[in-house]
Amino acid sequence: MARHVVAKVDELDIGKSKLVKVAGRDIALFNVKGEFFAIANRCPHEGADLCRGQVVGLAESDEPGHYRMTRHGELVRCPWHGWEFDIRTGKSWCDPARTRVKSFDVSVAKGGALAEGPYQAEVFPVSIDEDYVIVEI
Amino acid sequence: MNEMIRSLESKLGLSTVGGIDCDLHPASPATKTLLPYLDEYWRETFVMRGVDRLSLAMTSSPPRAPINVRSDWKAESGFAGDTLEAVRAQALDPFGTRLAICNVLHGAMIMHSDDMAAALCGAANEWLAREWLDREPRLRGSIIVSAQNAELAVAEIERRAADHRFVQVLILAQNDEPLGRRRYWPIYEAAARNHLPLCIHAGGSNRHAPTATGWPSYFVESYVAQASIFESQLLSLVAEGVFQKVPDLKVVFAESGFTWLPSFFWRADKTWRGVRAETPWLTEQPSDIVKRHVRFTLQPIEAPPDQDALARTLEHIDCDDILLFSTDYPHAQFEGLNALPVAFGETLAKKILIDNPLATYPRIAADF
Amino acid sequence: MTETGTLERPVETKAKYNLIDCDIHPSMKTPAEIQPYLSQRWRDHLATYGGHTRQGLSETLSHPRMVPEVSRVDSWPPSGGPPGSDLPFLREQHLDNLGIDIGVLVPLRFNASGQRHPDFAIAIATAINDWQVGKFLDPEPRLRGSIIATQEDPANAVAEINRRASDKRFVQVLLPPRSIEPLGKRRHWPIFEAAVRHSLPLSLHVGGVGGHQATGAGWPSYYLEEHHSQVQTMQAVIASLIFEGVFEHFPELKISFVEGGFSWVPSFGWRMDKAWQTMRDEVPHVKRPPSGYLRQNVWFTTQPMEEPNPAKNLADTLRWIGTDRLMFSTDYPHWDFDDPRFAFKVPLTAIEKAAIFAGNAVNFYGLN
Amino acid sequence: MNQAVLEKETGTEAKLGIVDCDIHPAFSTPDELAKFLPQRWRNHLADYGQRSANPLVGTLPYPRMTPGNGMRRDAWPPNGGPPASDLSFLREQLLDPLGIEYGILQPLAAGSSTLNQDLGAAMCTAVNDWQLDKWTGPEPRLKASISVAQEDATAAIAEIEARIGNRSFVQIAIPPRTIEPAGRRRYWPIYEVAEHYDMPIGMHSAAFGWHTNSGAGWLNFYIEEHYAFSHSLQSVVASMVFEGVFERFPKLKLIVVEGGFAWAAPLMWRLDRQWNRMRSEVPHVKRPPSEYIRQNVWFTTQPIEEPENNRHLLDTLRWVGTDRLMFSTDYPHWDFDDPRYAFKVPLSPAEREKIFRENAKQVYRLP
Repeated sequence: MARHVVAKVDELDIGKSKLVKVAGRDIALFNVKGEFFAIANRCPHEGADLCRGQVVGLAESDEPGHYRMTRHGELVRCPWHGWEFDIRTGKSWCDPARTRVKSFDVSVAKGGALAEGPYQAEVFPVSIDEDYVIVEI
Repeated sequence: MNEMIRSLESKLGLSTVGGIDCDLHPASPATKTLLPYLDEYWRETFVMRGVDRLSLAMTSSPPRAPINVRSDWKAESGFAGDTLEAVRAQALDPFGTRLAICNVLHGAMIMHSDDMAAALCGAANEWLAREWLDREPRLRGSIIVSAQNAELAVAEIERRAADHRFVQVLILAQNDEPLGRRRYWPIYEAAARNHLPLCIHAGGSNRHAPTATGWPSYFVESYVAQASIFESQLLSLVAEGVFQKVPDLKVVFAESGFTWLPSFFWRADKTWRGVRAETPWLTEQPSDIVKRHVRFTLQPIEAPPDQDALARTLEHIDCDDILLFSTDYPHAQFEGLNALPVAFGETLAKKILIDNPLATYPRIAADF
Repeated sequence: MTETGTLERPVETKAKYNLIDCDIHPSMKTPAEIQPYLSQRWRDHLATYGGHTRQGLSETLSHPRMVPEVSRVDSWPPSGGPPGSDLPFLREQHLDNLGIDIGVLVPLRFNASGQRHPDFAIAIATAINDWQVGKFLDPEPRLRGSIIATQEDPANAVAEINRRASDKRFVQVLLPPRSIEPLGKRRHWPIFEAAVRHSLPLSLHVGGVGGHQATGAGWPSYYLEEHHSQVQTMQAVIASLIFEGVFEHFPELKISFVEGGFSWVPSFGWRMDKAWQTMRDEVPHVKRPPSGYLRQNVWFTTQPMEEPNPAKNLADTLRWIGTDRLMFSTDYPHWDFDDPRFAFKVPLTAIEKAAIFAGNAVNFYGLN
Repeated sequence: MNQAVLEKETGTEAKLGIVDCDIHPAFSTPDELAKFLPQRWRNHLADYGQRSANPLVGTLPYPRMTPGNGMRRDAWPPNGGPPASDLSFLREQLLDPLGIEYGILQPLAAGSSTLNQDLGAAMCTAVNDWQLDKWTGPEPRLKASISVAQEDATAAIAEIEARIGNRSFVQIAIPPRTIEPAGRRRYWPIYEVAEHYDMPIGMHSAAFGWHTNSGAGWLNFYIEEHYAFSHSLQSVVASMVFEGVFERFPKLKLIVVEGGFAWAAPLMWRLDRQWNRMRSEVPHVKRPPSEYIRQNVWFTTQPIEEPENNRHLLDTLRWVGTDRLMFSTDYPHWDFDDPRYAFKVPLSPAEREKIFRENAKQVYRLP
């Protein structure tokens, strides 16, 4: 298990996503209300890039004809067939047990702190004063 | 050689003795026959208007078409099943039927006037009770209603519900609008409240074309199209959330065929994954909802003579609870007494003949 | 299921074509792109009156989809304009990326057959055909065109077919399944006659506005249902072609059904066969069991791929239909797109793959 | 009030020798048509019935208020059979007492709205043979209509060609509730033949058809259906004008039967007004719609409108034009108009002559 610096915090706005390549894997990185999450980029259905999907809330209902939108910005709809995945867990909404993408631990750290640990900053130089997103693989 | 054996096998049905026949058709009564069961307003105006002389046979099921009257069951009149004696001799006795549900396919259900439709439905139900159910203890009835006016349909259900020989509510497959829509929900609530499944039978109003591409020329084509209407109704009931709103509702599709179910499941489940946010009350895939709430009468079995395809189809459906035995008497769906092909196997056959009907019809189970 | 567990890749073959996509939807950067292909009179008409079809909304589909332009979210060209409107991006994202040797264009915009103004319909059909040549077929040799013909005006449809037939880049005649009358009716036969004369197959892509409700059960509420209704519409069209005797009269006619699925085909064939056996005296011109014509005259494209659970059940369906009847399609850039590498979740033999992904289309279109 | 008018009109009518543009002949028994049909279709009818795009097999979707599908109660022949099935009684009750010189048969049992087109064409042929055999042969005052299955223009034209030499036929009957609006080009081959032979197209209100009579959808009661007959006929007129039928076939004659006529004036105003605004959409329509209507379209009078104030009808007569109107009784239906009493307003002798006789004689080319 290694920790990879994948992005600067300020390059990914709330509600946005980004494709990052880490250790040969394609990973979709999301900023959900200031919190960062990483899931495998490839939809298990037909292989579309989840990082290009629409970030949406969860449509729920107590009974037919009643609509409620909850968990604002916490799901991603596959850009092709619209399957919804929980950005926090990688599980699909319709079939969470069997249809899911791998979810990775994500943390945020100051550039200064990064110099001390076993981080791999593959992509760019790290500056001490800025915040970075770190994915564990 | 294998082909020969298969073909021979296909002619040999499993025993149906002791079964519950969930789709049997006494011939629809002539309008004049219903006069004694109508109130004074309708009785007088029907005679004044000559309605009592009108045939209310539906274009969706011409009563003399070969599919609707099996040749060896046809009476002098050109119809079949028009006397209790005929039904006993041709349907109840030979199949060893323990109980049979009478589905009267009457034009009452599609008359334009809400009130006339309701009056005729009420009369036909009363006629069924007096002329058939009173005389033959093996018979059970369906309460026919016209779906177009839910208020009147509910009134008829409530009026008839005290008679426990009526075991379900019957409407036709093609109506003004898809049956999941909310205008129809009071009917479903009334049915569930009274422990009556809702039977949706092939046929309909033909107020609009039976296909999305216009009017077919031929009856055979229209008959084929009925299955397509059933598919649309099935998805409508599911998508509109009828089973969330009325969780106790059981629906029985009658004379719908069932071999189309696997492809229905596959497509509906797949599409649901992509568009379920449109109907967020659907929290499980359509096939699961169907398997829990909807039942299908056995006939017609639309499969090749080769029993393997039928067996594979049953495996694709993957639900032993879903079929209810039916002869669809006097419709021409099979030869001889071969209503239950060998592909079903003895275990499933028993479920289809007895267990599934009992699980579907609380009123039958109560006095079985 | 893991993220890549069931994905597989097509095997390499040595055929001339390895991958033919039978369903690509080209579009316009802006609606004004049509203008150079219209005369001033029709430009003015379009600007003033717009499209005028047999449905409620004039410029929008009756059931809004779940994504803009019905399209994959990742298919919007970086240069602007809607998906499918930018040839370089279509090449890059689709043709090059997937290694498509031949892609057949299926233009849907402006809906010539659905236009109620008969002369405007003709003008639009001609314009769309010219536009395909100008924008796509001239610059990109991998693409093929579809002849848009005014189905409701058979005489002009035939004239347009005659005009285009010499341009071999047009590989089929495109008709909408939802029409005023079922396709098999004799008023459409001149179109079939022209297609056979020019050795052009017909193709029916889901859609059209014939003025009829989207299902025989009525207008559905939700896109989930409307999407499913394409199956029933295709069934109605096939039943019409068979029962009106089209294939009996035009045994060489080839028709593909695009984007309507295929898992329903076996059970639909069984249903037609059964009904035909009982009622063939109504249609004496239909000489063979309906499923025989399915095997001889009809092809299906694969998208949206049927996805049973378990996936292996699809193997039965493929066997029942015949893998020689299926032609791969992506539906690019629409949301329910199929990727050739991952669409089939059941194993196919190398021969089956070669047939479905290219060989059948080569035969169907006569691409040799 | 009405009584005074009645007295004044009585007596003058009988001598006029009127033309009744709408008489409905009936079969004495349901199988009377069978002997004019080939065996194949007799068998077919026995098994499948005559299926149309309607709910009931052979029965009107909207039951009428009197038996026999809305008959005058006094029209049942003493010798049995339904109203207008017995020629001698039809003479006795209709032709003789009302002084009808010519009566135009409008058979309603034709195959025009039959889903099975081959059956429909066979039924049209049979009905045409039956009209000659049962009616126009024995009774020369009666004139026949060529029933055609209009949805199959080829078959329709073949039937017209087969009948055209027989002057017992004076019009081509097409019902208004066609698959597409009547003006659409699929029907033009029929109109071309009709114009060529100077045979009017008679469009009679229809209880069967491919669409509702009302654009509002399926109605609940017969009172609504009866009213909506006029709507389907208005649609026919508008469609034939705007599709350019009368521009393309300037000598074509269209007779609108059993829809009344008071609506014709406001319809013309509306059509003219909208044509003025939107003629760019229909440049093939060269003249104001009302001009085509005044040139190519005639209206039969029954069921005549009866304003609260009788004299208001005079305005309507002026607006529509008494040269466009042709009297009809609709015998033996319940909403029958009696020529002596139908018009509650005074007509000049010239107007009377035109409406009750001359217009029809010219349109139908009666001797």
